[in-house]
Amino acid sequence: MSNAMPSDTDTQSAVREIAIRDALQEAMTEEMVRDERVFLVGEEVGGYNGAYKCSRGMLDQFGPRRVIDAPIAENGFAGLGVGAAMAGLRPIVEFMTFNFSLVAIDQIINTAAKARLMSAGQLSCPIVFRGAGGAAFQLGAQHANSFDAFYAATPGLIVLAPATPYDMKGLLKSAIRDDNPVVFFESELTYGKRGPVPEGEYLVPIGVADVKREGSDVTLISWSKNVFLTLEAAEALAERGISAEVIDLRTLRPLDAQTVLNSVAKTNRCVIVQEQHEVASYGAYLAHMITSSIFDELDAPVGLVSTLEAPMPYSKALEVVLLPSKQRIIDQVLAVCA
Amino acid sequence: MSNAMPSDTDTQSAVREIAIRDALQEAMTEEMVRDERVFLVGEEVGGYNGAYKCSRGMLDQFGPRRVIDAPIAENGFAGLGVGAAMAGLRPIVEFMTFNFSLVAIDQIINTAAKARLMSAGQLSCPIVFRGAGGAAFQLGAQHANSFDAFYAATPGLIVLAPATPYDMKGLLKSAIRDDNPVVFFESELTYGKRGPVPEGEYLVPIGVADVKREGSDVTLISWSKNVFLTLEAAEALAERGISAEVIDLRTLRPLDAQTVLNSVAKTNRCVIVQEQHEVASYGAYLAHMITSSIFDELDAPVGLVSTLEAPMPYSKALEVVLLPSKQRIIDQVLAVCA
Amino acid sequence: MDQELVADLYRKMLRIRRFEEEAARLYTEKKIGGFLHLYIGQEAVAVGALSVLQDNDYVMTAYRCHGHYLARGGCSRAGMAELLGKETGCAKGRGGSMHFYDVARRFMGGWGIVGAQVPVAAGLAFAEKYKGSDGIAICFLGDGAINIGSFHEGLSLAALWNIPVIYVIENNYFAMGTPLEKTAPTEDLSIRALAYPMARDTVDGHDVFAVRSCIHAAAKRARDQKLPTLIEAKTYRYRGHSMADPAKYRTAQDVDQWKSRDPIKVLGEKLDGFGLRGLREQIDQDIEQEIMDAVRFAEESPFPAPETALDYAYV
Amino acid sequence: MDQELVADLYRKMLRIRRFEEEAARLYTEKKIGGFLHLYIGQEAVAVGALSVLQDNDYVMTAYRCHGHYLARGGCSRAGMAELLGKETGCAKGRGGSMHFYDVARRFMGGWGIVGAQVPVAAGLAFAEKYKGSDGIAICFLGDGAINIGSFHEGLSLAALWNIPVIYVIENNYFAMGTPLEKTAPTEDLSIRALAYPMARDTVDGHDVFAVRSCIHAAAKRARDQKLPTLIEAKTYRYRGHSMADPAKYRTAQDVDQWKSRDPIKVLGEKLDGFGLRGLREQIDQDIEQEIMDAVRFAEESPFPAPETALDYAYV
Ligand SMILES: Cc1ncc(C[n+]2csc(CCOP(=O)(O)OP(=O)(O)O)c2C)c(N)n1
Ligand SMILES: Cc1ncc(C[n+]2csc(CCOP(=O)(O)OP(=O)(O)O)c2C)c(N)n1
Ligand SMILES: [Mg+2]
Ligand SMILES: [Mg+2]
Repeated sequence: MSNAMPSDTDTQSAVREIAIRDALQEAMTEEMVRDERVFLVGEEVGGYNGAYKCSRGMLDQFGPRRVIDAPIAENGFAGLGVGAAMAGLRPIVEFMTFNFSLVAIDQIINTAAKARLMSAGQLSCPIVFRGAGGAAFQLGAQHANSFDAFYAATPGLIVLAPATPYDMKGLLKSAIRDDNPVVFFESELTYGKRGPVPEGEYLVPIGVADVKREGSDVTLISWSKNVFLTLEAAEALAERGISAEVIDLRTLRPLDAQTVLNSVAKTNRCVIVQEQHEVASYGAYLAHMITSSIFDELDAPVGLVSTLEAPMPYSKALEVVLLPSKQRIIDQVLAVCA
Repeated sequence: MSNAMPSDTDTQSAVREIAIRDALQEAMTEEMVRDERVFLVGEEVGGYNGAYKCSRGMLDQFGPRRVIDAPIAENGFAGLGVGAAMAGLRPIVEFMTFNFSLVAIDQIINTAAKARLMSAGQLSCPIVFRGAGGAAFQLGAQHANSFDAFYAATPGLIVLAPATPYDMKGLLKSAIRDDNPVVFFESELTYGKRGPVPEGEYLVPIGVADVKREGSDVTLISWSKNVFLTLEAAEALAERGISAEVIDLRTLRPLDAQTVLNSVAKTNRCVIVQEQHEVASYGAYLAHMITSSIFDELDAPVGLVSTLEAPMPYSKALEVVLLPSKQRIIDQVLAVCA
Repeated sequence: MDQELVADLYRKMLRIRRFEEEAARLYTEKKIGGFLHLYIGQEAVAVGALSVLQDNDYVMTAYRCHGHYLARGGCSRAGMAELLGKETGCAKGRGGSMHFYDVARRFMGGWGIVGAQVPVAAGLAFAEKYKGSDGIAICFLGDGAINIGSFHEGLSLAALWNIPVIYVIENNYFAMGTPLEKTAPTEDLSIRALAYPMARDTVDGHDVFAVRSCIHAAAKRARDQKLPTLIEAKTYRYRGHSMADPAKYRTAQDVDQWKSRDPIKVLGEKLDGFGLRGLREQIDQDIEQEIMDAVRFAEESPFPAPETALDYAYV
Repeated sequence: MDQELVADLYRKMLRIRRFEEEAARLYTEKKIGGFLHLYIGQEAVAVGALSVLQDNDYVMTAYRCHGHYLARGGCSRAGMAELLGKETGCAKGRGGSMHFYDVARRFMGGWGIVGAQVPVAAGLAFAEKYKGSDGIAICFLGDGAINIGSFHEGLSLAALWNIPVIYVIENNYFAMGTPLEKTAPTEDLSIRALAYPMARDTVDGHDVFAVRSCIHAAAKRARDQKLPTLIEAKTYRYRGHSMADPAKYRTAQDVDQWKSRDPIKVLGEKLDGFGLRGLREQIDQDIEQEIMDAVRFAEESPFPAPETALDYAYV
């Protein structure tokens, strides 16, 4: 499957380019039209059309019963969403960014994720928690957290981290229809990113990674906005004669191990690119999964490009040092291919 | 250094056996006698002598100014502790268990861990967050969380997870004296566990792992209460003629990579035992760290014994299936040594 | 006073009491694992409150949940089996003492993180309003829960969005070993409602009839006006916080004072006073039989199969 | 009225105003990254409040923090350099606009998670009481912060433990694009204090003298009786939530109504009325010079060296 136009279950015709914020808006709007039980709650989602304009026009279309501006009370409205889901609705809870999910994380991890098991299936919790994760430019330490690993480490949750407008829309629709609680990561820096999204309805399946670029020398794996950085690095590597395959995980939990292992078994080398500190990260787990599954197929240990180990400083002169960069990916690939 | 009697910086003479709860009580009491700025706050720490009796007699000795019974408001009293630390005190904040730290985690991760960097060193946050982590017998899903990885993944924090009474006392004293925020994991199931603790004062240094058992065929690595399980497994392996070295990490952050790598470079095989789900776990990170550091020294991929991937069911018939067990450690070692 | 009603309330309260006395016994016999928090002494609150609600109303509480489960009509066999971690339990042994469920009866648990159920219960009620039903939600919490953030956020949203939910603080004067005066600066816990503001009430939780009228009024406010209420029910737990707690922080006298007007005793005497001693003895006997049957059922039931350990994590 | 005091307050408020106007300009020139939240319009609150406090009192606020930093005496050069992410900044470029610090002056930041500073500030005050000093803490927060759990927990502990802290809700009628009526069911935000209960007050935040007396009373209560106070200061931000917000959710008229009694304008006119136009012009000129010098200083300062990127993560 190529970067240009993935095609999981789409059955549409025309293709146009839209921004991620609009892809998300379409996903939510279509699902709300389709299913009366779906509603959206979060800060600024209504009158302001979303802090990042991901719900433009939705208050006008659906009214304040289904598009609900919440006060700043993340534990409260996340918990309320969980209760509403248990009572048969299908809430979409927007965190302005996932930095603020930390004050609601108990409701996600201890209530939503565990309700089904604790009740032996009597309770169902079909809820989507969505919002931007990771750093944007110079927002400082408290607004630059990546909690991918926290949620991906939690049994009971589905965790999605798509990159492209196409995947954002298709996966968000799948998330809304899923009967499990879903954590859905977006990125402040890519809401304006445009890409092909067909007019008609389609879904992208949960749990399926996507090969965004084919290659034969090394497998690069990433998710969320760093897929774009990784693709850029792959282009630069091509100029040096290194053919990189790029896998976009799209789903962190459940991991599509097969797609990953097939690729690494072919290339025998792997570099993972993540915007997370290395310790107890998702990428380190992925590296271990690969290594322990196909140890003998690896020509070199799996490489990891991560955020460096400090809270994020504000100054741009420092922020760029901590975050993964094209150069660091290239260096890591060269090391792995040496 | 042997399991029986570690001796980091101890200068004492007599040795006696005491329980972990008393080792912790001694550590806190000694430090409070030594330094007027140290105080203890948490639920039940005073009048009740601690939910697990780790602060027995301390209210009597120090009075309600320094041993403070808190209402159930973890975000509140953790945040209050952080502020007090910034203002020059040295709080010990007890979470009845770390399950309940989840409602306070924002204060730990976004305030305590980041204060120093965000203020370029103007703010200091010498605070210890301590309490029991992990599952006890049949407490159900919400009371069986292991958040080791969440805190170990957070730059700005020191994370300690000792096992023995000796290490508990020595490390807690070091933690209280440290100028960084420290997360200190204990275990409900081992508060009554007894072991040698000298009469005199000693410290165990932060950031130093301990070889609790020497061996030559395989390195077993663990921390917290699972060190005991791992030692049991090592004994059983000895009967089968497999000589296992057991490393007790004691500190998760900063990791003592050297001790780990020296051992694995010697044994060429490694199994990590953790009470955590595998995805995005500390153990998987450790496996990756080892693999990427000494890939060529490994005769087999690093093995991992983890909690299985579901919220913890209550029934003992199921709980034992999910948790690491002696048998699973043995099986994993046999696989790695095959 | 309606004699049938008295008999019914007596029966319901006694059923909880006897269920838990047997549970306590099984716990000391080590047949029950984990924590066991008994509701003994507080029965009039759950029974009174739930006796005036509808089938389409939701009920949610904290970890001290056996009483609410039974008062809502939950099966004693399934409850006892749950305590023993059996496949026949009301959560197939996955939940345990703190996490009873009977979702068919809209008994939504049984939750372990203090205060966390407060916004969740608001969500249950929110959903009923959203669907246009006349269902409401009732949420029980301890006096220990009034200082935690989720309590505030839940009440704040309930007031702001006119959510038909009733919050009942079961003030039993202790949060584990901590007496109320250490955690609440006033005697009147319902003043927490003034902050939003929200309707409030205070009731003697040992008086099952007072509880009924108090909840009835709140339910009417919720159902008709879609407005929340915060209620403080003053009550007492006769046992320790959990079976592990010897409760040395209070005297036998303290406990006896509350026991002297024990709601089950009071209603039993009322029945006798009506000249219905025969009926009362019949009830006693029926309950005894039901609970003993529940114990037998639980003991004889199988444990969940090991290979099902990961079941129910996902759909 | 003390003419010197008027001149001093005028100077302090103008200093904030001009600092931020220049910051806004630098932001549009893309010299400042991240978010930039301006305090313009609210100056009388920080200046009035901090003008009656002692050197050993702690000050803490949220991300809209330039005003409080400057009102506490923070250096304008270091502030401007911080905005530009320079090594000479008040947090050496590590904090940014939302995270100013001047710990030597007990200005403790500058925090980004709404409400999280509430318990932390209680801790600062707690520490002073613990040490036996007469220091107190003042903590500013937005109207948007009154629904979050940490607000409740912080106030609850402050009331319970008699902590000498003053909480000032700067009610500027908006939390980002959300008008107050959508998030608070009443006009009087200080009723949140009734829940604990805690002393409370309401003040016109555009009246710097009213702010002074209100805070003076609260500080006395804190210092002498070790009691907390919750204050609502009604004020207004003239600009958008941050530089990214066009503020289309209100009319120019709404803003003009508040601007018509702008506290800086009012005090300037008062000075002129005293016949002190010369003094006022001198102040204007001094401030202009200071701020322009700060801009120059910031622009000319070096960025932190890349190899220091991990510094200050640990001791
Ligand atoms: C957030 C949180 N903190 C701490 C605990 C541990 N804990 C369990 S019960 C309890 C006391 C609760 O008292 P109360 O709310 O009065 O209820 P009661 O036990 O009296 O029914 C505590 C502190 C918890 N479960 N959740
Ligand atoms: C817990 C949390 N949720 C959401 C945000 C995002 N956010 C930043 S400022 C803000 C509005 C705050 O409004 P208010 O408290 O009135 O302060 P003001 O901006 O008016 O000074 C929001 C929602 C945040 N920083 N923290
Ligand atoms: Mg209680
Ligand atoms: Mg505001």
